Amino acid sequence: MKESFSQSAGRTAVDALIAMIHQNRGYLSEIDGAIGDGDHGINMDKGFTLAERELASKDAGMSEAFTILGRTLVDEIGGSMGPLYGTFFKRLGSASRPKDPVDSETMEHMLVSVLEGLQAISPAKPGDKTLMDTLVPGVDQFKNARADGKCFADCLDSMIGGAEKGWQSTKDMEAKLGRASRLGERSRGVLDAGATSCYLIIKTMGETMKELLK
Amino acid sequence: MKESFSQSAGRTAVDALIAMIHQNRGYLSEIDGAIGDGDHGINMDKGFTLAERELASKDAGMSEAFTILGRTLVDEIGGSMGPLYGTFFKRLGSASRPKDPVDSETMEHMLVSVLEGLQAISPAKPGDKTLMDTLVPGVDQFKNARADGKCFADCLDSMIGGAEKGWQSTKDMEAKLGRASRLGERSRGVLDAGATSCYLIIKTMGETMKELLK
Amino acid sequence: MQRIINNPDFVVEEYLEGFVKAHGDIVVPTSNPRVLAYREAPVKGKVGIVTGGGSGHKPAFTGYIGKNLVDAAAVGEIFSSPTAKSFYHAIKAADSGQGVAVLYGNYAGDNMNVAMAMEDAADDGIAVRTVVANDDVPSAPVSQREKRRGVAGEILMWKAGGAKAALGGTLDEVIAAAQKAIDNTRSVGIGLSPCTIPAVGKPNFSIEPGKMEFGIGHHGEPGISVQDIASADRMAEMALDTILPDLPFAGGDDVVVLVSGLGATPVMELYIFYRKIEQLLSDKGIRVHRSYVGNYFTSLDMMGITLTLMKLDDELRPLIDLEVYSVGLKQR
Amino acid sequence: MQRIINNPDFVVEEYLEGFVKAHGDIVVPTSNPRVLAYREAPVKGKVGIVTGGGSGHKPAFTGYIGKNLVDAAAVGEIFSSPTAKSFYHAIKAADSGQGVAVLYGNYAGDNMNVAMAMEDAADDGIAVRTVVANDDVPSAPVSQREKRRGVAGEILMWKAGGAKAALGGTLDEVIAAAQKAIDNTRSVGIGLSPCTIPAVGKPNFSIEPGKMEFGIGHHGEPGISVQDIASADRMAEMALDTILPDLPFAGGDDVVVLVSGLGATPVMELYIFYRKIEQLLSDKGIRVHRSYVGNYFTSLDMMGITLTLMKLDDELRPLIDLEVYSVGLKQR
Ligand SMILES: Nc1ncnc2c1ncn2[C@@H]1O[C@H](COP(=O)(O)OP(=O)(O)O)[C@@H](O)[C@H]1O
Ligand SMILES: Nc1ncnc2c1ncn2[C@@H]1O[C@H](COP(=O)(O)OP(=O)(O)O)[C@@H](O)[C@H]1O
Ligand SMILES: [Mg+2]
Ligand SMILES: [Mg+2]
Ligand SMILES: [Mg+2]
Ligand SMILES: [Mg+2]
Repeated sequence: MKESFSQSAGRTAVDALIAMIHQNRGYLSEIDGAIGDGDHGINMDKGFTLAERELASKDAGMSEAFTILGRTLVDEIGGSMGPLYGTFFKRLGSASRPKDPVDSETMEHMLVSVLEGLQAISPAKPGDKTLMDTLVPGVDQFKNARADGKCFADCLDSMIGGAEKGWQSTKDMEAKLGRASRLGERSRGVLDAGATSCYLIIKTMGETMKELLK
Repeated sequence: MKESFSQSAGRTAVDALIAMIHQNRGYLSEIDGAIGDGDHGINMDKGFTLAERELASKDAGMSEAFTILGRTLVDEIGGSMGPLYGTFFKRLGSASRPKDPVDSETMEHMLVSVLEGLQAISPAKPGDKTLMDTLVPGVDQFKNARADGKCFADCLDSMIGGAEKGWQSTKDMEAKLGRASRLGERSRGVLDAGATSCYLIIKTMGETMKELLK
Repeated sequence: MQRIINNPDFVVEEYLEGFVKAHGDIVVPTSNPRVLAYREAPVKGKVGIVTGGGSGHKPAFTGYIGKNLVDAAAVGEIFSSPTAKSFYHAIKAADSGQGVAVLYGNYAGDNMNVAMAMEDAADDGIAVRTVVANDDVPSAPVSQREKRRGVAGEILMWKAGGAKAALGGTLDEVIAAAQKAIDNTRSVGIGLSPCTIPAVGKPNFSIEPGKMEFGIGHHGEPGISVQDIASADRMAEMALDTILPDLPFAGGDDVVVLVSGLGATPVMELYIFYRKIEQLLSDKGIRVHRSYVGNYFTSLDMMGITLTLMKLDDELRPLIDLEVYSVGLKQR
Repeated sequence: MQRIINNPDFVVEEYLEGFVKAHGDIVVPTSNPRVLAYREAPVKGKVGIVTGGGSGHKPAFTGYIGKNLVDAAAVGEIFSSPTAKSFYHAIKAADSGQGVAVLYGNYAGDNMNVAMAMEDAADDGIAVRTVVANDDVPSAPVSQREKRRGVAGEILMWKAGGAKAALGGTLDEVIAAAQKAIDNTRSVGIGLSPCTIPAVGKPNFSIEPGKMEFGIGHHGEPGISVQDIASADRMAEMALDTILPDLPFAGGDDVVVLVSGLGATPVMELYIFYRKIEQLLSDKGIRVHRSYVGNYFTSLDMMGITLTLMKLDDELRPLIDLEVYSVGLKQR
């Protein structure tokens, strides 16, 4: 397995994310419908589609593509998802910008930057039943795997595994922030929409990158 | 059978009318509910109750009582019923005022005056499915009986009979005026509320007067 | 029934008490609890303007009492004409000796009660003349225009009459201005869901979900048709197709447009509807001099919309443009 | 779903187009279709006043653009915060060089987007300060007042800040006036039936018929309790019992009262509610300096009501009394 991929190759991760969001528009809205207002997939698809159009005319590498995606989400979605996922992708872009090729040290830098960016604007933490329940363990497992000396591809696997566990753990949580918190106890027993989209994003990103390391 | 009664005795007709309206509040509203807005009994009871209070403090004979009842209905109910029944009773009062005792010639004068008063303010005629479907045949049958030389009590019977037939005939009519006309064809098969209250008024008045002629 | 009321039999009394307390800068009570007057009425030297009608149509009718508008209003039970006595007391409250113009809507009860009130006013030596609003196109063919109901066009009639009076018009001039205004006004309503009268407790008619009633009256009087609910743009086309040929309005005309919600329709949707109206009028070369969009003449909690157009000429235009200050309409 | 719309995904765009066409005497579009501005903005020598929020709350937010009130407003999707870009463009539209006060409601999305917009404005050298409305008592205990949501009290915050700016206040003075206004304001909402977002097609939460949700937020955020629907008088008592001790308001105080319907509640009922509010305040020796009763801050077609009280002092009183002219609020 290789230990890095080029910015140019890494662009495919962004394209894969956009495709994944298109495919999951209905699924994400359905999940949001149980304890939210049923539009999470619609909101994400709207923003990612606009970003797709922006990117179509550009020959952008991974970092630039992440930055354009992030800025589009900030500029176009509004609500909470615009700033949250907008910052998510802008940070992926800015933390990786000077690096070509991209290795696991850079990836860790990217993930930590995302976490810091989100923690700076949202008080959400694990246990609140939000996308942070997916993101925090995902980032932690990547860092742990790297500290254990694992290869880039294995670190990505650990990241996906941590994210999946965190995502599934939202099922029995009571929502503490956002619309679902209106339901109190009744928000248990259903997965969180933002945690779901975050898992799909981390999974898609991780698996695409693993392909590039083969 | 006597051929007249005193103004003082005739007052009981007014009291009987008020009692009858109280008793039929629910029934009249129910009828109005089928093709109207379900408040005819409420409207009538409200006005007659206010008149009852006015009359309680007065030692009024029949004509004065009819006049007070009519003025109260005009002053307090509004809508269409205020002017219509207000005029009805004001006319009964003004057409009989100078007469004591009250005989069948006076009664005919009273009924014709009521008809003229209503026809002056409402375009409703028999066949429109309103109180006129009860009133017009009731007045006609009283006049016919009197022209045939019948006694006062028998004229009252004819009046009641004509009114009953007219009332029942509203069942298969299509409403042409008022709220029920919104239903067009669908207003058939149900009696009209105003025609019903008019029948009960004519019946109660007629039967009370017949008692006074015994 | 999800209402904010106390005893359903006293909704009108209590609403009037609250209204007077909330708007004492414009409206005052009178000796008749069913008559409210403009704080400055009767205005010396000015023809008095009176209106009245059933409750449930807020802001109509008490919401249009105010400067250069209505001087006194008679208030009826929900969807019922006020009593003759109330109209008479409103006439007295508005009268400063120049005569009184009673401008009201064409309904059986109102016609009867105003007629009776005028008799009593005549006994007092007050000169009273009337104009009866009949702007609702679907209620009768144009050949029987006198049978049509009065709906939101009444507001423009009050505006014209009120302005004429404020500018010093005589009783005859005020009546002529109000008559010209309503003669040049056409309206149509579209109902989407019925309303519920508190004392009755259930809707007083029905519209199936997924359907709309085109040409509905504002007590639920039957419309021209019940059909599948259309898009806002299609509703706008249908509304103009009904109104434009009826006057007729034509390219080159100057108009006032009034779009009113019927009570429960979100105001956002009134603007979506108005967007298409403005576009269609523009396509036809009809110029919108002034637009009013909001809840101007409602029916309790009915969902739906009404469209009113008035054709302007050089006499009516300044009357529409004159400032007014009332609870339901403020214009500088 | 009985709505007057075209494509549910375009309700906000189309409503804005219709709104601008209907009210061109007050409001103008900008280069950003999600930002509307006051016709006279930016007003030379005056601190700019900006607000913004999700659609569906008409007249808020665009309805408060106008003279001595808001200079520019950022518009979001229904019940969603506007984008950072929209807030930024609103700031630029309002800025005449004296700085800009962004006065908005306390919601997670709005907080994040305003913060991002301020960064961009700072890059342009525009001085921007904010006040976050948090008048909704039921959303958090008084010890955590900074967590409370902003509801109809925002209007009084705009009134105070807008007046201070119009009277020549500096940015710091405008912020201080708006902050004092909201710090002295308390609100509570009572929900009777849910609202429906067009793109979603069904109610976004539920209230059982016969029940009321006391303390509800204006996107349907949970209240303190769900209970059997009470009389209007009892609702008024409960609302004041929640609000009065929280500031606290006391005998001898001078207050502004604002009663708003939530959209579908007939306006008549707002007056029935206000009647009792005025009576209870009078009983407690609290004087109502000014009252606003109507649909001032709605939630699509929700049935229900909100009560807002603001305690006045000698600084706030003239700010409330200054004239304003906007679509949703006109005062002379
Ligand atoms: N303050 C917050 N911090 C982090 N995530 C949040 C916050 N509020 C809401 N979320 C996330 O947003 C998701 C809902 O997103 P979406 O449906 O697009 O927005 P909305 O709630 O405005 O309809 C929730 O599932 C949750 O994960
Ligand atoms: N123009 C009219 N002339 C005569 N009678 C009428 C007229 N309009 C309505 N009515 C009568 O009124 C009755 C309904 O009365 P009521 O329920 O008290 O008033 P509303 O229709 O205002 O609810 C109808 O049954 C009909 O007989
Ligand atoms: Mg959602
Ligand atoms: Mg949403
Ligand atoms: Mg009835
Ligand atoms: Mg009735």
